[in-house]
Amino acid sequence: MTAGFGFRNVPRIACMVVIVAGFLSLGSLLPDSNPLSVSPFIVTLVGKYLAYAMLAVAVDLVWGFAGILTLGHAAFFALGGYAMGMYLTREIGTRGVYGNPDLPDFMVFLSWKSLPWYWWGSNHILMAIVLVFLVPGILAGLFGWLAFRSRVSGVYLSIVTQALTYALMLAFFQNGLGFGGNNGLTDFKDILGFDLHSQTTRATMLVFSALLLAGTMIGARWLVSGRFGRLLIAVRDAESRTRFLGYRPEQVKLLVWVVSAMIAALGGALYVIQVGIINPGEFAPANSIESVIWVAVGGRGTICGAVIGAVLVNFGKTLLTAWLPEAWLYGLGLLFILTTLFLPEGLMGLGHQVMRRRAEVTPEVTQTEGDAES
Amino acid sequence: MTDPTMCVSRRDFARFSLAASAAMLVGGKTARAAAPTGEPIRIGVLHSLSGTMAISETTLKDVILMLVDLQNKKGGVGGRPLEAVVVDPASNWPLYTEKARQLLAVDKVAAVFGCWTSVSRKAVLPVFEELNGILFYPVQYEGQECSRNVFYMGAAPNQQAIPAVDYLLGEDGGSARRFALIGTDYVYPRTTNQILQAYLKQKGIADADVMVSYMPFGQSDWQTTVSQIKAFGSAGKKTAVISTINGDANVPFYKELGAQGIAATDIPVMAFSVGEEELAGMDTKPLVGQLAAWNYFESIDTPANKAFINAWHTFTKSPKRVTNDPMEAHYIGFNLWVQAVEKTGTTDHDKVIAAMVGLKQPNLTGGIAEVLPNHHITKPVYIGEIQDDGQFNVVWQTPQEIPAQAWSPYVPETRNLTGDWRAPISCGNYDTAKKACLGTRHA
Amino acid sequence: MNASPLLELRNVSVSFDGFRAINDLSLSLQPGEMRAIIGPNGAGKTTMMDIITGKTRPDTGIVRFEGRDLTRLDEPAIARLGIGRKFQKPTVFEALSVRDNLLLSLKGLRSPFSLLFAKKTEVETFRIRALLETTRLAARAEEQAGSLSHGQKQWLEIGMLLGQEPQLLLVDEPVAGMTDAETMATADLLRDINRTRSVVVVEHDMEFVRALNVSVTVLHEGSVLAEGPLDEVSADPRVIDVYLGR
Amino acid sequence: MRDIRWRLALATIILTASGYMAVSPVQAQTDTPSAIQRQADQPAAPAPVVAVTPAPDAYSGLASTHFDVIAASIAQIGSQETPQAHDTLKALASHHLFAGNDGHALYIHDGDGWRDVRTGIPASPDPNQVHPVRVNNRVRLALAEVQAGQALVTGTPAQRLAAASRLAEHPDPALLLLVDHALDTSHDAALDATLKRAKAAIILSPGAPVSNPATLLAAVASLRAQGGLTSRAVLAGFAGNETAPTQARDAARHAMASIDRREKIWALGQQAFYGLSLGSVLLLVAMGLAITFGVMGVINMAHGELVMLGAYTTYLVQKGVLAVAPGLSGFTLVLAAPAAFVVCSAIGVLIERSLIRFLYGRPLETLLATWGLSLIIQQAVRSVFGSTNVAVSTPGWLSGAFQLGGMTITMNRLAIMLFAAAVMVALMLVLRRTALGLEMRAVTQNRRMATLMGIRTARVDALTFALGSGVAGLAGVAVSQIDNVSPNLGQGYIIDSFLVVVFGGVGNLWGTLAAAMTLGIGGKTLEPLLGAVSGKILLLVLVIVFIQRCPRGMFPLRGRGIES
Repeated sequence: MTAGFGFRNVPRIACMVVIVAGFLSLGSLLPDSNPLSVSPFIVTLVGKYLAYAMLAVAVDLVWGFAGILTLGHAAFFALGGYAMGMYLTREIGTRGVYGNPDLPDFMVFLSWKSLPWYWWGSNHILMAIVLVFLVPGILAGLFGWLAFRSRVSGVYLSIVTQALTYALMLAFFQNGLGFGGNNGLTDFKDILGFDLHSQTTRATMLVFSALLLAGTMIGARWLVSGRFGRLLIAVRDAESRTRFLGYRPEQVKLLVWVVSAMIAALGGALYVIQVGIINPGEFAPANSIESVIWVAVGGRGTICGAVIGAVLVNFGKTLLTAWLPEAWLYGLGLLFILTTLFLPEGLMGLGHQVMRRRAEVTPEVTQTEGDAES
Repeated sequence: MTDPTMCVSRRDFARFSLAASAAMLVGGKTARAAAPTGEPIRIGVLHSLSGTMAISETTLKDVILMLVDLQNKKGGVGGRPLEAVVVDPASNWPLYTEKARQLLAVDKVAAVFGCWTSVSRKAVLPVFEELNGILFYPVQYEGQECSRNVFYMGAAPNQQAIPAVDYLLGEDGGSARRFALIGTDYVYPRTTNQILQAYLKQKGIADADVMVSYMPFGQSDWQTTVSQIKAFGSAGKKTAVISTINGDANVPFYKELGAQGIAATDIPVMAFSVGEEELAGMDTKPLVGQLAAWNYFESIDTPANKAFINAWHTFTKSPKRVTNDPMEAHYIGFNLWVQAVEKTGTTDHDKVIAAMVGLKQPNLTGGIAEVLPNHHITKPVYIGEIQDDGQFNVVWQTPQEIPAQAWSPYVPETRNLTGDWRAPISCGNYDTAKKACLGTRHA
Repeated sequence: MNASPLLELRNVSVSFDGFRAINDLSLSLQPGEMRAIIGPNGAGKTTMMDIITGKTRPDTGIVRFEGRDLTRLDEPAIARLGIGRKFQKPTVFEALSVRDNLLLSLKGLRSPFSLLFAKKTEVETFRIRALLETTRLAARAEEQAGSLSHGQKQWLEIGMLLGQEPQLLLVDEPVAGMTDAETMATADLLRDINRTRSVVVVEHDMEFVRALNVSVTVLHEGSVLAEGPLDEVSADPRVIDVYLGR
Repeated sequence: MRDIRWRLALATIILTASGYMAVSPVQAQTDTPSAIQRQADQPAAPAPVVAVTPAPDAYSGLASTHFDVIAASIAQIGSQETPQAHDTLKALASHHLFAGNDGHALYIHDGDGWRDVRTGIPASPDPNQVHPVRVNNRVRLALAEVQAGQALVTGTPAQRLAAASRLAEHPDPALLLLVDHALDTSHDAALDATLKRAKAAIILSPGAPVSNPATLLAAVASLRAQGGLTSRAVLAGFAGNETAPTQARDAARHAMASIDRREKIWALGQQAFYGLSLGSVLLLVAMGLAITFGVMGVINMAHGELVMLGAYTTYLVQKGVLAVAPGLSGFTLVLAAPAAFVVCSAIGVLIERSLIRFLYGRPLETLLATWGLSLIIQQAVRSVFGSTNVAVSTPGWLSGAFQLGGMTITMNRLAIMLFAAAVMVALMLVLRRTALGLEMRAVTQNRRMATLMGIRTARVDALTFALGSGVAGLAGVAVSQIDNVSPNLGQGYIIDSFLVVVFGGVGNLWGTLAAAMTLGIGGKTLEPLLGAVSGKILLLVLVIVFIQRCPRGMFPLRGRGIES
């Protein structure tokens, strides 16, 4: 399964992501009259998809390769988003409706007099980048250390991750927490002095996201393909066996878990920049479940599948919510059911099957893949 | 790249993205054919049809479809038919952003009617300002906002909350001297309560006689809160509850009130988010006498309202569908926009925005809604008591329409702010003391 | 005098929900010794292995390996001390190739960070080749372990055990499901291994135990019933009682 | 306290009119003439269309648009012991009283005919020229007072007792005379005690005639002994009255403290009740999941939707009963429970046969498929019933509350607790005592062996899932009594249900019970201390930490067979 089809093609798909993003960005800078011109709407849309794809890669890392079904990964995504959102909020400066140079609008209106301590340094992009990785990393580390050490696994772990993101959602909904309550952070103006609403910034951000996604994909592939990756598979399939070989599976899982959380957080940061809003709704357990579904649709344990699943499902959602605003949930629900029933290995598995069928007619392919399921 | 095992060929991918772009350009579903000839004018409908907000917003989508239908039967706008583009932002705030952008950039709609929650409005605000769109927002809200691209057709706090408190303080409302402010923890209740606390203080109510409590969204277990209200009411002073509980959570709240036997004659509850639509899901017998403050009630007997209700029943083919305040707000907003387009003879956003201020539209319940320079409107305020048939009986109303204050004089930070989108000020948050526009101003 | 024993269990007891799985069990194993453990179902054989390898913690009693207290260590720590275990049901990493299974078992790198940047060394390649020979799996080295036959999986697991280079091997029913020829070959392999390492074998198959030709411990209801050469033990009336039932 | 004066007058009038007036208290007498004068001076003055109308009388105030005038008029009419006054007030209470727009004419319109109030002669007013008499809380209060006053004097013993209790809860100084009078004529011990309570409350209420300190102290002592929040409210009002004697006010303060102490203890019991009732709701919604998820291992994300369908079934049954046999409307819930069970079981079988059975052994994929299913069910319900709430009514015997000492026990919550217990017991019996239960356990513990023993596993799977779904439907019936019935209903419960099952230990119904009650009571204990949100967050964190310590929940299944 690891040597599967979506996995081997990671570098190719990664390149493709960058190339497509590059074309779209260039196209969006062309005048409308040009036949190759791309609507700016598509640029922000694809930017959002890529951020989601990053989250999907993160989910795939822990679910596909370490066997941890997470129902709470959107929490790390959202935390990364908030860390970036804090920086973008500070960048607004005096351009908020109250014109307060120090306090974001929502604090002014709650009659806060000064910034709470955890906003310290949030006006520096470097601090933002550090926070994007550090906060979800530490939370994931703490959570994972406790959970894996005491061998919480299977559905127990899934439900606990769900409880985690649910608790965070409730916390962030509170206005008293200092992150804007239900409204979250929004109405951003600049990033590093560049106007977020300008087409050039948008196009650049898209290419930047694509590059980061491609890098993440290749990095993830590297992580799971070496000897560490083999151990990861071993832990996924027979965790207790690895213990008797002298390995500590909790360490292995913890490492992947934290890395995955950071990838999700990076996705969240890119998301906020391109979508322009972050609020507690991102912590909703439904979002985490959806991210798992993207991976399942694309194909678990293939990295490529995660990216393709995330983009396709979200693209479908965009289309259906516009075409069939009253019936699109039927389509989406049916998609999930049909995928699990008929494509247990996702779209990548479908590709795999097609290839195998083709391989049967082409004699030079000697290697036969064993069936992972016994 | 000749490897036969490649998952998707580059050509396929290109085709896919082309299909994507094409699909984008086609845009959203268009609703019902139009009678008048000429190039149709598209208007966007941005209301959640699924998810948690569908319960409130689906009706508003139907209202706009009805208004479009009626307008087209009257010959459209300036001889051109209207066409509603309906999308579903699925109660997901970032999806509102995406859909707003789609409506403005891809469907190129002349105006958008949409949003319910404050957060959805805040989410789309930057998009409307960036792409210079027009949004008609139909729901009562917390104020403290004044965007050039938004027309606020719902009540500002001074058009709902303050008159409601006045009523409770007065003899007809029971001369309440103790207030429990119960709300859902989000920006509308927070702001409204902040304003009300300042107002109550000014009216001589001691801090100890005001209790503030916030509950999470979708709270379904109100036992503790209701018993706290009962205990709070046992201090020997007439007590009233001011509820800013968000739509969904109201049903279990009222069910608990009824179960614990709190009658409106003992501790009246004044709600700002409970309308006919919410009551439709409840058995209102235990709630008779509980109060709500709105700018419209279905029960108000005027010819215009009767006609509107009839049209609504005909359109929905259901004589049971109720009407409510945000529906009237859409009615007003839609007609104001039609007026503006007909007056300017164009759908050009800048011209329409400029033409809006000063336009007048009769309310369904009598009186006139006038668009103010701060893009809010004048509104009458009604206080209704819940009846056992699920309707409200108006027990008090303002003698004339009240102009909206976008910025509350009871919040220290906004005491001096005013919004005026006419030249030469042309600013949503103009500081009258400093004589300066805070934040960005429209060129 | 005997040198200090390699493995020593003294007065070990453990119970689950009131059921005494191991009851005051004492057992010791000298360095280089091979011991067969037999006993009816539920005698506590697997639980004893669980206690030695750290999977189950005894309620009372002492467990020592080379004088070290094992009751305070967890499975990986005990494995790193040099105790290898083969399970009753063969457990190999089915999604990995035979070669990768062996690679993971090789003594050496154990921390996840060191694995991240590990390169396969010449020595490792050589060791794996040797193990493939020993377990007669060289021809299937690149196949997924899941596609092996039951007997081959047993052998692969023994190969993985050898890759760990343990001082003590705990082998739980190694010949279950094997043909007679495979069984005898396995007995040969274990005797071969025993030349350099100590071995504890749990087995039902008396032919196999006889072929091993080592002293036997009979477990019954969680404690030692009899100990000694197989012929002697199998003549013991108590043992006959236990096996035939009264 | 302008109101008080005319109400005092009212009391005098009632007594005089009824021929009961024995002594005329000085205090009342002094105010009476002017008060009556004022009444008379106020003939629907603000009514805008005052044409040449007949002379205003006690009734014309009802036609006013001003609530104070209407309330005053009610008081006046209440003092007239005539059948037409009685009819008028009755018509007002049942919305049958209409007023002419001229500010004078009054008609009763019950059934199809119109009748003039003053003459009783059938009339035919122009429907556009009349409006229902305006009613608000103030008018309702005045009406209730008058009716209580009348009942106290002329009612049956039961009515008198009810009126006295009402007075004890809503002390009204204007009715002091009536209470005194009733006390003189009362020979019933229960009524006597209630009247004394009412009198004590009235003496201490604002606007009451001045009493001597000893009377006041006795009243304070009486209320102190009585306890409860109403007494506390009266005492608090009295303690804040600066014109009252200091000694009595101090006593009132002490009495309040004493009541507060008692209330605090009762509050613990109350909190336990709230906790148990929240726990029962959690238990109900989690029990079905404990079967489908706990026993079968199916991660059924559509569980909440099954609960929702149960609630909608209740709605349909209510609607059906109202249409077919309105007489049975009190028993709709009794009918709805089996209906919901059957409907949801049937849907459960459908889901199992068409979806779940292809996914056994792949628990995580059941999660994805059932999530898709939950979206479809939600949207289907939205298409059929609309996205707004539907009204499920609470039958009379389930509404309201009763006092248990200082605790308020709400009927609907109590019913849900009993219902949850009954479902739990029934489920236990099914699992332990029936062939199906035995087969179910056999199949979950060793499917292969069960097949070999001749158990039709496919049938058992379908029935098990049906049972779990049916129980979810039952939960829906209960939830419809306390929550919104909307397509979103299920979403609100799914996370909590999973948490309960996992916290309790998968596959163990006792664990589910313990977890539900722990979460319920824990939540309700933390809520007043930390607030609802923080309390819930803390509870979630505690559960997370707990599961780290005990990775298999509170009551893990143990033994050799359970492998990680």
